[in-house]
Amino acid sequence: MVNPLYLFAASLAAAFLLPLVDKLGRRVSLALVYATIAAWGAVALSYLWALLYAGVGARAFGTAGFVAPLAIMLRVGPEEAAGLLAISGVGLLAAGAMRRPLAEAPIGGAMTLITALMGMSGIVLTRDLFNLFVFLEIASISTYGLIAFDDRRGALRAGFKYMIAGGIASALYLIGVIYVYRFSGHLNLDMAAAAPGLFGGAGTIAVFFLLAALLVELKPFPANGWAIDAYQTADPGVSAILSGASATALLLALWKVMPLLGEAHLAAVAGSGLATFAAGNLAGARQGRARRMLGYSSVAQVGLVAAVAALDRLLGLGGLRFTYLVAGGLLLNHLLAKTGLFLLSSAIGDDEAARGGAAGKRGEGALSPFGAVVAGVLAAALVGLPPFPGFWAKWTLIQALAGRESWWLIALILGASLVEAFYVLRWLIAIVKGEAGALAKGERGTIEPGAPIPARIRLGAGALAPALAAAALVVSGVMLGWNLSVSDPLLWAPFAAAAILFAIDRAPGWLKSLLSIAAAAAFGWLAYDRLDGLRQLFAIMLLGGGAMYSFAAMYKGGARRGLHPLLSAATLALGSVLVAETPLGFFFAWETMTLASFLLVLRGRESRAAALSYIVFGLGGAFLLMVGLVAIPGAWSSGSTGSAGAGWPVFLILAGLLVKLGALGAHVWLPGAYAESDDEASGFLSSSLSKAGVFVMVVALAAFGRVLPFQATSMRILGWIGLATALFGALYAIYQEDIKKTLAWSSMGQIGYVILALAIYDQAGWTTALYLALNHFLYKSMLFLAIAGVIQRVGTRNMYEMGGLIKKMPFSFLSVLMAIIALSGVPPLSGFGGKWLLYSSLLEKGWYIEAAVAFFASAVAFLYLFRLIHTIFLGQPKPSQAMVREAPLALTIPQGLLMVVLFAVSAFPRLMLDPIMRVVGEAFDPVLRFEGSALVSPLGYWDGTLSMIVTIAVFALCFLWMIANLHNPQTVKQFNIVYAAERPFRPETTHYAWNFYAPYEKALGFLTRHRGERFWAAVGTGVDAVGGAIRRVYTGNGQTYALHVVLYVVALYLLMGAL
Amino acid sequence: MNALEVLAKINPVAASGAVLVLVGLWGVMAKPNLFKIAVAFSVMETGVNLVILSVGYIRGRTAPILDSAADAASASARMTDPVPQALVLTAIVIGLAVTALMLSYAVRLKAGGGGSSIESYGEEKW
Amino acid sequence: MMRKVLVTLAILGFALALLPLAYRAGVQDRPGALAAGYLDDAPRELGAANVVTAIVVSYRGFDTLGEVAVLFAATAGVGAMLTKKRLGPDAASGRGTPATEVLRTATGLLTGLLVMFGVYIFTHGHLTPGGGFQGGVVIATAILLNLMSRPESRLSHGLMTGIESLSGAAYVALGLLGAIFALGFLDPRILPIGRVGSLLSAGSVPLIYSVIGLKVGAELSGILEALKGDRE
Amino acid sequence: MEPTLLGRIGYAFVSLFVITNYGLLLIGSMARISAKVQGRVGQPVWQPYIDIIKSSAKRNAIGHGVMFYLGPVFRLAGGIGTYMFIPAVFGSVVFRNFSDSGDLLLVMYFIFFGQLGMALGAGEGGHPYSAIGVSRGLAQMTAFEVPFALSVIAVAVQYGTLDINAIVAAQQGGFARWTLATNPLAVVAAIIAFLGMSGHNPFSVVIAPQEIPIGPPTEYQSNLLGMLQTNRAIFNGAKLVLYMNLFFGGATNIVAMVIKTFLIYFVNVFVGQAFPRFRTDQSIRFFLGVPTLIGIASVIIAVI
Repeated sequence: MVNPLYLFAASLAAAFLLPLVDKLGRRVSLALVYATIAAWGAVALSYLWALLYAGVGARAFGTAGFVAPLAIMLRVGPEEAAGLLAISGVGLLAAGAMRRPLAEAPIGGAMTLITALMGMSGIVLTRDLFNLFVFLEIASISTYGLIAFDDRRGALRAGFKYMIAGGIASALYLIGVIYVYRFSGHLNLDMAAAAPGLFGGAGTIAVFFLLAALLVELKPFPANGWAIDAYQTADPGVSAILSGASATALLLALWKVMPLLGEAHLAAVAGSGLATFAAGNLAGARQGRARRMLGYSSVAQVGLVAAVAALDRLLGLGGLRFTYLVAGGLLLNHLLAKTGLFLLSSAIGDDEAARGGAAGKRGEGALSPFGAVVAGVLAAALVGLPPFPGFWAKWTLIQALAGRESWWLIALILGASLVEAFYVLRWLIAIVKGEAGALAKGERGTIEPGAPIPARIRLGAGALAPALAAAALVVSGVMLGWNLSVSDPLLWAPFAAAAILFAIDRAPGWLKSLLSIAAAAAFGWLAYDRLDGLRQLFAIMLLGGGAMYSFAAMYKGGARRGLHPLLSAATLALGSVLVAETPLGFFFAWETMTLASFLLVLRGRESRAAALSYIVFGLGGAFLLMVGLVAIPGAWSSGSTGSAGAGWPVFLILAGLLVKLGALGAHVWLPGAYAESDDEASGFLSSSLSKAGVFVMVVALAAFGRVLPFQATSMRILGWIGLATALFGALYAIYQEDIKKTLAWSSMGQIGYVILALAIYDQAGWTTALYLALNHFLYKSMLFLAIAGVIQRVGTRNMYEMGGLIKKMPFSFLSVLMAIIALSGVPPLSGFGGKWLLYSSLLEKGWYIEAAVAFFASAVAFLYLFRLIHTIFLGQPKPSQAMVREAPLALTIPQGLLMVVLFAVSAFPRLMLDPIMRVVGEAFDPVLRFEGSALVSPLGYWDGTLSMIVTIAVFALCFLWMIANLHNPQTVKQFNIVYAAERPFRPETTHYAWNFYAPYEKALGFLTRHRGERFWAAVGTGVDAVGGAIRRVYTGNGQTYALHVVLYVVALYLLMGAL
Repeated sequence: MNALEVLAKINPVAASGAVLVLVGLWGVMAKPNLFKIAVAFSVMETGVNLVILSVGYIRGRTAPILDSAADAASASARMTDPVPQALVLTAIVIGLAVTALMLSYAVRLKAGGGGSSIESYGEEKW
Repeated sequence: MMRKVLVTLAILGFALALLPLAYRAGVQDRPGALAAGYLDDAPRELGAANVVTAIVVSYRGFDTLGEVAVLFAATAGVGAMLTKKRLGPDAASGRGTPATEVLRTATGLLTGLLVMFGVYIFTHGHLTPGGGFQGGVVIATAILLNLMSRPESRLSHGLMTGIESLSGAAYVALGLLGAIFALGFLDPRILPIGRVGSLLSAGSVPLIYSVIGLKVGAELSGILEALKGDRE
Repeated sequence: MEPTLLGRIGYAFVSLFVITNYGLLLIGSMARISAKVQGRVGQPVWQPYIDIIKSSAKRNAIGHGVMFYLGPVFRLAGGIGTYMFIPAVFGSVVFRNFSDSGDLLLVMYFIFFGQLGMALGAGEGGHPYSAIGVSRGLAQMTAFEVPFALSVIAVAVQYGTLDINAIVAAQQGGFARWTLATNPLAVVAAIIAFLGMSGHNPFSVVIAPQEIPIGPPTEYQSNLLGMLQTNRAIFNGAKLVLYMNLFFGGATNIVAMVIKTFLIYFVNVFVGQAFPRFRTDQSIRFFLGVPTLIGIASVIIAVI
């Protein structure tokens, strides 16, 4: 290994000579700067190689020809090497992005940049407590210089505050270090840690001072206003260095002094870190300015990393490997994502207006596709979505905490993570959808719906550094995942598909469609051996559905950029949910699905709010699921059934799934997500993706349903939740003017029936559930595909703006007709089978009132279904829609296929029911059985084939009579009818289909005041208010910040004394 | 232990250093003038330096320099602890650097027309 | 009011943490093992009469290198921040009252003496109290007197930068020589350690302290000039 | 002896013929009764026959499109189908129809078949009044289905089956075994629901015979209207038979069926003549109020 001292020598020599070199021109001197930073990175890489692959052990280096205790020692071990790499990496990215300001400012800027990074590296390497102080000061003082180097007004203000806090911290450190020397007799860390004097009594206090200084430097809540101001105002490159490199160095410094710490110290670190994580994220929730928001996120993340290291020591979470993985993973994730995002915020051009630069104008507009991908990767990583390091770290952390039964810590960490996800993704949505300018001006993003789509922002060279950070995140995430033995290629297939399709995003849509279908087919082929009966059924809906929607996506011409990669990724993610064999693998697949579907929703036109609530609820549900999974040992291990000891965690899993399924109460994300995404994506979400939740619920209930606490009551409650979902879904649907909203609410209602049927928990109930799920897939696909065609042809989603399309789009009409007959459960189509099964199993179970309510709900469904078909296809044609044509083949072909399938399974119910009953029969004693073509329950019977024959026969009879008796009718046109109305102010009010069910609303409207929305809005307001209250701490006054720092230290001291 | 014994145990250098630290800290938190804050930091640093020195102090011994008072053979028996003295040298220089930068900031801020009170530089907040 | 109470509380709380610590540390009655080791070994190993200097320049020479870097970073920061362009024309010199006769006369008398004294201090750092920093500060005092007595005067910026850069580079080079010809980076034993107490002893310590003295003097002078506000 | 398929079809036609004629006569006689109550002479009892023949003979004046023509087909098929799934006379081979296709649930849902098709057919006519009538009708339907469903559940619970034949079988052996005697609350709820189902006063706002010129039928004329009129007879008959089977012990012969269904229908007309009309929202609230509670009570009784 290279002696790191040479790097210090080289850096200092470069820095010292820089003013002279600068005489040769700024290009030369900047090249020297980059070369110096790169040298650190290269050496760090060589260290890592030697330590991890060449099998060389950690090594210590003496200075001045002596060794400890006389001389200062440097140590190169794995964490040091990684830290050096992180610092130089961030430094290089930031320095690259800062090329222009560095070139324009005096050479002092470049000099302090070198010394800052060298100082941080020294913090990482040294094993001497006082030498650590020297490097802390090199880093701090260089940072003070860097903050001000390009003379931003705000940065100057912030820099002074930064200095005040840094000054107090260094005084604390000095006091600490000298007394550590006094009580231990050493300045060398390892020797001091071995000395007895530091543990107990005054030694503890001495170590406390040392620790307090490091904690203050790590920006704990509430003593971190100074840092956040600096993040906000400094050059984004400097902010990136502060947030990424400096935090890495300081965390490693904390890591280094850990051996000196006693229990009380560790508790202080953990408590302070967690409080910072929670408070930082809450304060960030209110933040509209991008960089300040990133600042809050930074302090929060660093707090979490610090807490993790301390928690491991306190609770024994898993030792060194655990800390490397979790703290290291979180840190890596944080520093790359934050570096990327800070630099991205600079490339977008926000805040530049504050300097009067012309670049401020660039802030208006949406990101270019490439920029959007980069931003998406960075934000997704920050939020902890797969496959990035934060995801793996979060899982391992939660798993370890669950092993120690620290439920409150889990709740705190996940709650704060959710808040963080909320504001980070809000920002992502804003910049991707074109509100970057609004945010740059410090306002919360509001753009009137219907405003012209702003121009695309092309990042140009500014995208390089963020893109590199994003690439590093991807690579490290994949490596970490592999390391945690998530190495099943099928689990990674979604990302591969997305990457390949993104790469050819400019290719024509049909090509990408075909590739997507091929991908789904290949996935199914490869996974076939691992699919049991149940999984095969779901594979039809998930993979088959995905492929079908990929096909349908051809209905709009053009490249449809971004759609196919996301659709394909979501499809394959659904597939990987089916094949996952470990809890982690499953959760990975689940979160991948969440991510892909979120982006799919985001692609919609007016989908900002919808996408945000979709992902927040999606993540919230996923977190519940995750806690449930880690809390049950052996959950999701293949073939685990009826594991004892699974108690309340099962409820968490169920709750998470109910959120995902949009059960009443947690349904507020649903209408927006289903309505605002692209039309075929809506269909995919509603008919395919929602089945993933059903699938997991089936598996979870199959494994744990019998050992649930209070089994009967729990199931009854679950049933009522499903029932309420069904009823309210239908009730909400009938008042919608927006066709897709109608379908969205309808989906919610239909899923409600599935939940209800699952709760019945016997063979009849589960047969019902799976039958309903498959049927819902069939007819909801038909509806969404047909409606996609309609919307494409008429260009609106408001039903009252349509009418009489039966003559223009007869095939779509037929498809919708079949679908609504099936959906409403009218015999002889297969929907009736679902109704019959549902009522039979409910009555058999003895759930009579439930049966009555279900009957009511399904009657209500008639209302919206009739309205749907009537308003669109019947009634008066609109003159403006005279030229409408039938939907494109890409939509009608799948509909035709689905119709054939629908008829087949209606006439021959055993086609569908036999496989279902075979699957269900493995878990339950039979209640239902077939006698010939008749399905027999203890209460009654249903012969689908015979009823189909009778119906067809009767229908044919009547039809013949009608034809035989038809006497030369005269077909009349639209206006051959009496109209007597004047044109009022709002034209839609004259449309008979507007406010179609006014009397109904008068009678039962009180049921449909959206209480769910109000509740969640209140939760949101609450979080917002808490965040608002927290951030009032940050008054902007440097002295108040100083007071915070001192009070923080005092409070920590007193608390530690109390412990 | 009576009061006299307690007093005898007090390290006078440390005590005065600690008081200076508190005074400096008070100045940092209570005096809004930018330049006074810089001065308060100097006071605090001086206090810290005194505290550092106090640790090396041993009653009745000589400075750690070989001269007539102490030769190489009796060095460890007759000299004070040299380590804090070496450390304080570094600490002083670093303190100097901080003071210099802080004053530069103050000069630069004042030249920007914002006055010398820290209260007028609180634009970044919340 | 609230604020005053909080400040008082903060001070009291801090005192509560600091005073017991200082009290319990008390006064040592003999140096610890490490200190005794330095006292016994420094003269023998390095030939430095001043044990503190031996520690500062060699045993903990890496600290000193860092210390030089700190000062350097501060100078760079100050230099980048305080330029005439950034401060605006108003901030430049000429505001101050003209220097008094006493100051001007004293400056003329003292400048040479101060520079000489500074050089003495840093060249004898291994023998007597003092060293590169102290010497450099004394030299900078001479510059300060000149800046105060003739506000309109300019330092040669190029010269200062040159001294600073080259002396810094020389320090690093001396350190590297230690790595090549002796046992490690910054090892002063590249020259004979000589007889304890003589000027040419303690290996390269006097050399190192000399370049440090020059560097510190130049840097502090630069900071003083920058604070004056008329640097281009 | 199990009849052959051809035989079953033949029997079905017989059964259908009987119910059609009976339904027509029933309508005719009820209209006459209403007239008497209102102090008019009224139409002859066979007027429905005349209407159908006249309509079928007329030229079709207007057509709106495929769905327009299919509406009456759906409607009539719905009526006949519903009847076909109900055993009309207990123990009779001729009148058992195709009740082995499914149980009570099939019948309840097949009722919607005709209504849906009719609504769609009328919808294509494009006349706003059709839409208004349909929206009211559907809205009211959801409400009266609740007490109806509850009473059906009560019956199913009581007899432990959803098989109509089995329900009738369980009621054999005298009045005391009828649902009317064993669970009168279920019958009350069901009869109230029946008022809504048949659209007489006070729940006649759906077709609003005077104000809105009878909604969907407005647009239909000639043979299409004839089909609707035929359906009215069959459908009425089917529903009456269903009620009879569920609540009034069924019928073991044709005469019993005629008497029982006449009486059930008469209740309907009787109430219709005595009460004014509800607005739609009022009737929705009405059905979800007291009748629903009665229905719940009947389920509770059945469970006990």
